[in-house]
Amino acid sequence: MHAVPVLLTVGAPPSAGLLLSALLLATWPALAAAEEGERASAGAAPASYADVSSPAGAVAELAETPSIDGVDAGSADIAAAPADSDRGADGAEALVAETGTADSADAPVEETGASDSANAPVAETGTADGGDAPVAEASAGDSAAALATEVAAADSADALGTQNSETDNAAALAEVAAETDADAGLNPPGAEDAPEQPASLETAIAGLAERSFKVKQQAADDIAASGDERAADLLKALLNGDLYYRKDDKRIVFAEKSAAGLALTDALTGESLGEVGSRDAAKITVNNLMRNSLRTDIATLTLASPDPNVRLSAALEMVGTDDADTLAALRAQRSEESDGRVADAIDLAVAIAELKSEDAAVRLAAVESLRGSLYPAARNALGGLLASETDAGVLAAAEGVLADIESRVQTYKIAETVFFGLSLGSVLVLAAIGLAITFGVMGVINMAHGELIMIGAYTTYLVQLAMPNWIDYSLLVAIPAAFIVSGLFGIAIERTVIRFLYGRPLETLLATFGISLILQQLVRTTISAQNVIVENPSWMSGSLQINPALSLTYNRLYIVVFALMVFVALLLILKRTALGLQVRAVSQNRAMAQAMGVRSARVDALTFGLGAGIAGVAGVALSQLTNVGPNMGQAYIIDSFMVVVFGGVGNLWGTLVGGLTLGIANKFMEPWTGAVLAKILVLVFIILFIQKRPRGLFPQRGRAAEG
Amino acid sequence: MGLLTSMRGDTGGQIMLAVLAVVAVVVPILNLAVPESSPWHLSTYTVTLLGKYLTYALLAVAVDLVWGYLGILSLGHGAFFALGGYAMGMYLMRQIGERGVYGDPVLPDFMVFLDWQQLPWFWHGFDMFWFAALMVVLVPGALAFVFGWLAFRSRVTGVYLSIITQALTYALMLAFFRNEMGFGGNNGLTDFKDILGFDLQSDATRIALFLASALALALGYIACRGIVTSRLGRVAVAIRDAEARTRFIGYRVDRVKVAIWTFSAMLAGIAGALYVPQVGIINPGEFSPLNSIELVIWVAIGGRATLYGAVVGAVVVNYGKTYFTGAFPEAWLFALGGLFVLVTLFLPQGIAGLLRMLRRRGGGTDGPKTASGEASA
Amino acid sequence: MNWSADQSIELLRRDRAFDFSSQRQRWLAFREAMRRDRQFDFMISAKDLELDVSHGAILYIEDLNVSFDGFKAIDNLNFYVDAGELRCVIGPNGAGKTTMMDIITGKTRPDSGTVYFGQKIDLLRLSEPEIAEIGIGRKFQKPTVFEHHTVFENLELAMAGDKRVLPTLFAKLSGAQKDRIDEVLATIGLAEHARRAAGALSHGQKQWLEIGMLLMQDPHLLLVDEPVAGMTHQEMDRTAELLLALEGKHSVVVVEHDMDFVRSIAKRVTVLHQGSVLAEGSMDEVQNDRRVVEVYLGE
Amino acid sequence: MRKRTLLKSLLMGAGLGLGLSASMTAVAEEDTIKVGVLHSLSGTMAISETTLKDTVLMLVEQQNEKGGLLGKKLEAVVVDPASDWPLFAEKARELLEKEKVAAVFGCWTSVSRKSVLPVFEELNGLLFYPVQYEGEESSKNVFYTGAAPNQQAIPAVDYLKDELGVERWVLAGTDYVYPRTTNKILEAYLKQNGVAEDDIMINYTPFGHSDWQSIVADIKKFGSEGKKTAVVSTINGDANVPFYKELGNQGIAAEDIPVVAFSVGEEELSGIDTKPLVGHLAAWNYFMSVDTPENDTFIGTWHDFIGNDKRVTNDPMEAHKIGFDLWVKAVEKAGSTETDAVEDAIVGLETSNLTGGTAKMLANHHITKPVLIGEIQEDGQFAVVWQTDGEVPGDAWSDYLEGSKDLVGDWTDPINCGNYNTVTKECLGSQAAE
Repeated sequence: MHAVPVLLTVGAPPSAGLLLSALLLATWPALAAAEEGERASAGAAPASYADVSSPAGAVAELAETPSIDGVDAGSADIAAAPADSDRGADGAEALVAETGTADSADAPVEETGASDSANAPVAETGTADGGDAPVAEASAGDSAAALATEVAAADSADALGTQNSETDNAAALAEVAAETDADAGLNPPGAEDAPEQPASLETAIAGLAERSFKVKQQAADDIAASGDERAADLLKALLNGDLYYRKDDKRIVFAEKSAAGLALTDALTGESLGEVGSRDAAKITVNNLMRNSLRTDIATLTLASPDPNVRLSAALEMVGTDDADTLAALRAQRSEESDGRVADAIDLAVAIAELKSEDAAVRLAAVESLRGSLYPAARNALGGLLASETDAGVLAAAEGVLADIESRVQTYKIAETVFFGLSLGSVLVLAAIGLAITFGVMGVINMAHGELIMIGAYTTYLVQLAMPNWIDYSLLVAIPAAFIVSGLFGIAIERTVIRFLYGRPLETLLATFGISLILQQLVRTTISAQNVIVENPSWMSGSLQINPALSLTYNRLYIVVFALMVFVALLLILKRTALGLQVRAVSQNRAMAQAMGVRSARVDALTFGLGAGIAGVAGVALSQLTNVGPNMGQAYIIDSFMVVVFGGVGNLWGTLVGGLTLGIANKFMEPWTGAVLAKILVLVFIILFIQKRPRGLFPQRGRAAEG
Repeated sequence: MGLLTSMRGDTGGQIMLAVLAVVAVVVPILNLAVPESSPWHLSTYTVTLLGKYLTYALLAVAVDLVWGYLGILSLGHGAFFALGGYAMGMYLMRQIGERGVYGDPVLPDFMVFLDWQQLPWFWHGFDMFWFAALMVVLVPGALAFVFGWLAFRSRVTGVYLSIITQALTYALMLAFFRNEMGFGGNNGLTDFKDILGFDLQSDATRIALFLASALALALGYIACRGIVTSRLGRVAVAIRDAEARTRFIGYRVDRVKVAIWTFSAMLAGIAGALYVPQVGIINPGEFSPLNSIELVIWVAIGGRATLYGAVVGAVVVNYGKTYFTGAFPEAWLFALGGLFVLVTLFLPQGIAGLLRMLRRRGGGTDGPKTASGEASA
Repeated sequence: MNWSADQSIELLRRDRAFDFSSQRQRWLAFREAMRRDRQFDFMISAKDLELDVSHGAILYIEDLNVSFDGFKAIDNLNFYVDAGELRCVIGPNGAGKTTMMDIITGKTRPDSGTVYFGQKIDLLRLSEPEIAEIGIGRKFQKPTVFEHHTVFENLELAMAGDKRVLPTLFAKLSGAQKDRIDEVLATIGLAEHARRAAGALSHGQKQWLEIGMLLMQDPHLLLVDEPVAGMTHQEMDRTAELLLALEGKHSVVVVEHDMDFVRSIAKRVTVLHQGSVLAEGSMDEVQNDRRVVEVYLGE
Repeated sequence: MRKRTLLKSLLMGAGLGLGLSASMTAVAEEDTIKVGVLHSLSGTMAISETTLKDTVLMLVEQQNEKGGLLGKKLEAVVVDPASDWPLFAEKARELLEKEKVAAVFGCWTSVSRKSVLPVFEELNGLLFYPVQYEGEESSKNVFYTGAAPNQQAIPAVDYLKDELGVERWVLAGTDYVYPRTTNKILEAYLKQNGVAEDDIMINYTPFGHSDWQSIVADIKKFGSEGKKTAVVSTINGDANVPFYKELGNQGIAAEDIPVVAFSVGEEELSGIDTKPLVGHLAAWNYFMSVDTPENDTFIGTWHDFIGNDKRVTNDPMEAHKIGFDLWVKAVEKAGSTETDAVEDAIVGLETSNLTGGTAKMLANHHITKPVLIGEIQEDGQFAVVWQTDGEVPGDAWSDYLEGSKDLVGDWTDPINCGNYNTVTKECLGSQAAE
């Protein structure tokens, strides 16, 4: 961070405009060319544009990495606390840009240096120390700045010709080492030049209405830098896309959807500006780069937030920082931190920083405090340490801790794989269980099963259309709805076609195959050939973070549970209810059942309806995982048959166990074999398994099964 | 044994062969002799189309042999068809030689841009037609033999058998989709130039291929007919109707099954080999389980357990497909799906059954033996 | 598999089997061997094992045990049949009659015990077709004939002879074989139905057809399961004659519920109960046996 | 007489085949110019291709309102190859031989194109192929109005590398030729730019792959090792929804690991709940959100034609528009629809594309296109965050592949060859034979 105060003191005001043009330079090579024209400093530039396909690419390539390393090492020499690479780099580049004004000869090169990711640091400083930069830092940073210029210049020179290779960096380092002190003394004046003052919120915010993301980002950073208490809310609004600007006067506003279109309130004053048509105000779009820096900005602004989750994310954002002030802030927060997870995160951040300490004892302590931490950052930091560490004791400790972490991570990995297997398995079970009724119990080779699933999924879609503002509850409605709709389709199919085909399973195969074609085309023509959107309710998205190494996604979690619920329900229906009894009777001996006065026609219809309904319910679940489209049924029909047959036709337990087994087997093979081969192996396995157990896992017993 | 004697008492078959002969004579004339201008001219498009139908017909016969007479519902016969096709495709690929886009004398194009250095072992020999021709029957045959030997010895029957045949073709499909396999992945094998030195695009070659298909169908038909009329054929039907009983009177059921199953697979392979040069591409899609199901449906529509029915079914369904996809591109699936449903509901014996009914009207007594709809499921 | 001496003997024995023409055996044998290799067939053909009944008995069942998940269907059963004998087996349902037949014909494998056909042949080592080949024929409780074949074809298929794949493919009916079939047709009284599909026959006719198929197999031992179920009295009498006619040339085991019928044919009767022999002897002895009466009338 | 009924009915059956001959020979009426539409309306590809069919119908209608072409009305002939590759070849033959169409607009997947290619070359027809593809092809009879790899993949990677500072790369794709080739090109390109072997992770999945748990977990791990990571996705249509859903659920935000997709456009997004996707990228040559008058009118007419202003437009649609315009211009220039005349006329012609530039038909039958990088927004649209300066000419043969770096396609004299080796100065392959 030491480079940056200087950037404020020296750089900011004069260089603002230039920075801006430098930024544009990166994105719009056209502009770049123009600017070159103005400056008669074609020196390096043409070459650089010449040799790479995308000009912007070339520009950015030029001064990037080496200068980073340069400053890093350099500031390490000078400064009390070392500068972490990206901060250092930013500082350096910003400065480069600044000095660019002084020395026009290498202007293009330096601008390119500035161009690629310059301005985050501006924000950093602003927030980190609201402008009271101690002079010591200034001079120190200043020298860092100066040498950065050297480095940038030196390197960009190399960069033109060759790729940035180790040797370049080495050269850079050497230079840095040589010239540091000299430069440190040479140009102090920069420090006094500009009175430092963060851009005020009002001025900063205007930039948001611009079209260029670079400008917007600059504006956002200025906002963060302003140290204004409204900043955090503004930035959050920006991040969430609630921030609009009025097209006529480019006034920045909060907007909410309203009857007329949008209800606006001024972003700064908070005064209501009434409603306007949705055309009159435009959302301020943000891109990845902005989101990144926004998140960091917000984090620094919200480290002290009352909400522990906010604090946690803030702390995690800061993991890996070396910035003394940030660390200080963290330590301060740590002392009054109540929430355990946040405390851990903070400790992690602090420890990782301390790994770089000169004092071996401190490093050792840090290593120990990382023991058992599952955060990837911890592993990476330790890994890094192993490479650089000189002190034997620390080295040993680090290795030990790392090994310990690795082993724990491994166990969680296995747990994860099992979960993946289970969830895949339960999807198979869901898809197959309806078939276990229509095919297993009734002996109907129901090729339309997949389409019944599809109908269930489309029902979900329609339900969501019907209740757009209640997405979270839509599934609760969709499940019974899908059951009924698919069930009715099933009954219709049974009454119109299948009932004429009992005892002739192959005819049922042909007929239902025909039906499946019809249903598909029906959906294509009535709804659309395209996939349709089925939204995930909020409670289905995201994942349950058990620890940094193991998290289970909610939708999968729910689906595993759901599959089991469906299974149990079905089991109860078949074992406990009168219908179930009749179903089993009919399936075992139709004639006898009829003789006993079972109205087999009705039972058949209901049974098939039940199977179809379950398929529909499965459709609801699948709509949460995958696309809903006319072809979705095809994707599951074959797997479903595999599961049912593997488990043993006519045996629900078989379907359950079969499905889960195949799922888990598949997932354990995948890492070794890859997805495709895994599936193939599973199929081969089924084929061979059927050789051993010609009637599946749980064969049907008794004479009925013979023949 | 005199195969032709087997045609006795098979009116449907005789007529089918007669029609086939007529077509085989008329088509070349209409295509080659009749001038373009004449309304009677038969476009090469149609010839190729008919050629394709004939190979499908042969495939259908192969399926009917195992399903209609042996009671094995194979949902994976497409696999044997495709394997035969690939064997032929590999030969045609090798024939391209330097005319590939990269001009590599040995490697097919797809290997060049996946920059493979030399030919995988299983591609060797396919530059020779006789070898390819041998593989066309051996590869499907061998696969069928191993699969059958396993499955039938351990007495896998009914839907279980059907589903694992499906698993077989499904697994093969996924495998052939993988580019590492060295069969061109999803694109499969295409852009063929010529066969045995004759340009594939020329009308003469197409006619020749068409005639070859017709001949293959005729021979295949007669051979199958020979089997089903032999005592072995009667044993097969016996197995279909009462497997255990057949075993108790001393027949090695598993071996009878393996033998006929393997033969059927070889027929399918030949059909595939004739199919590829006519449509000009073979790719893993041919392995898709849905294809295999569809071809069972041809047989069902034609009339199970009547070989000529299988032929008729294959031609009718595919003609229907060609016609509908052109005539009502939006709605043809309704038509096709509807056809399947209606046939199963109202023509359980398929078209052949319909014909028999007509004959009965005419006072016929002896219908050919047919399966009850029940396969050993 | 390791080639022990007697296995090679088996091979040699096997050769004899395939000479129908009775000349140039070796050459035929050699060709057969080749052909078998082509068919990847390493099974020992049981067809040529010699049936040795020198000790009088044709079927030895000793210490036989079978249980289906817990339930003991056959409990330490000992049962012997003499060559040429006609034996009736009776017993209440679940006594294990059918199970016993299943074991003899290789359909079910016992948990323990031995089943020998003559002195030499261990039936437990053979498959159903092999058992059929060595001359054990079976008629099922529920008449199973090939419904889509004509009566004639049913008999043709059952006819003894080489039943491997290729021979079957190229098989032709010789005059002698035709005569044999006609003969059997006459015996079972279905001559005028020869061309009808078996499916179209009446229940009783099917029973006969099945017996006819047994005869065509020309087995040493016939296992007849409930031959007269669903027959009229006349039909029953004819069946009785039929079976009696077989006595002497063949050994016959009849399982039947119908006591009158049993009395009409039986010399020796065995009563099975709960999977083991309850009583054995002439009809009268058995009928007066107290335990038998208990079993049938008691509780 | 019994025989006769049987004979009749059987002839009926077999005669169906012959029956074709009559219908085949029906000649097109003279007063219209037929335009073939060869897009799957059923089967797996219908999802993407039906839209293109409608697009062509719209273009034809527009042209007829303008008074047709050469004084004749245009007539669109639609057939359904049903996502069945051999059927594509058959239908192509039908269009060219039976329907005698002047040009065909169609195909989506590479395999369908490969399947019809020999037919078009044999019957000397015209095919306009509107989808981005793997390159490595230049046929006399095909015009590639979609992007070649150098018009999509490479600029996108440059953007990630330079603008987002990405250092580690996951190349994830469906296992077929387009992803394979694209990834090979990218791998070569990245290595040239000094990316280490183990900073590149390549992963292939089958079509319609729906269970992404493990793979996404791997990507997460791969990305958590300190360096900025991005996923370059050539995952094919259907598999994308579950992929993105899994990304979202496993908490991989665009800021952490951005995914840049080459096969995900507005059409695909219209089937996805885009909230979790915001910030992920796609590289195309056209976005519906592009703000130009041409685009506005195009979208307008599209909505009027389809009668639903929810329907989106996408890149292949623009490609068809460009292709169609160029064809029309070429026919007018040549004064006939005769294939060779059109082929000669069309090379070098220019028409304005929908993003404010111009598309020029090059000698290798590819066109010039701008490359746009867009970020997915909540409304299922893309916000352009980067674009090339001017158009990039399509390169049939990649410079990064061993086999083809010396090849060029040039259908103008004197070369007149789809795969001309600039080193050996000879024309390779089939064209050489002719």
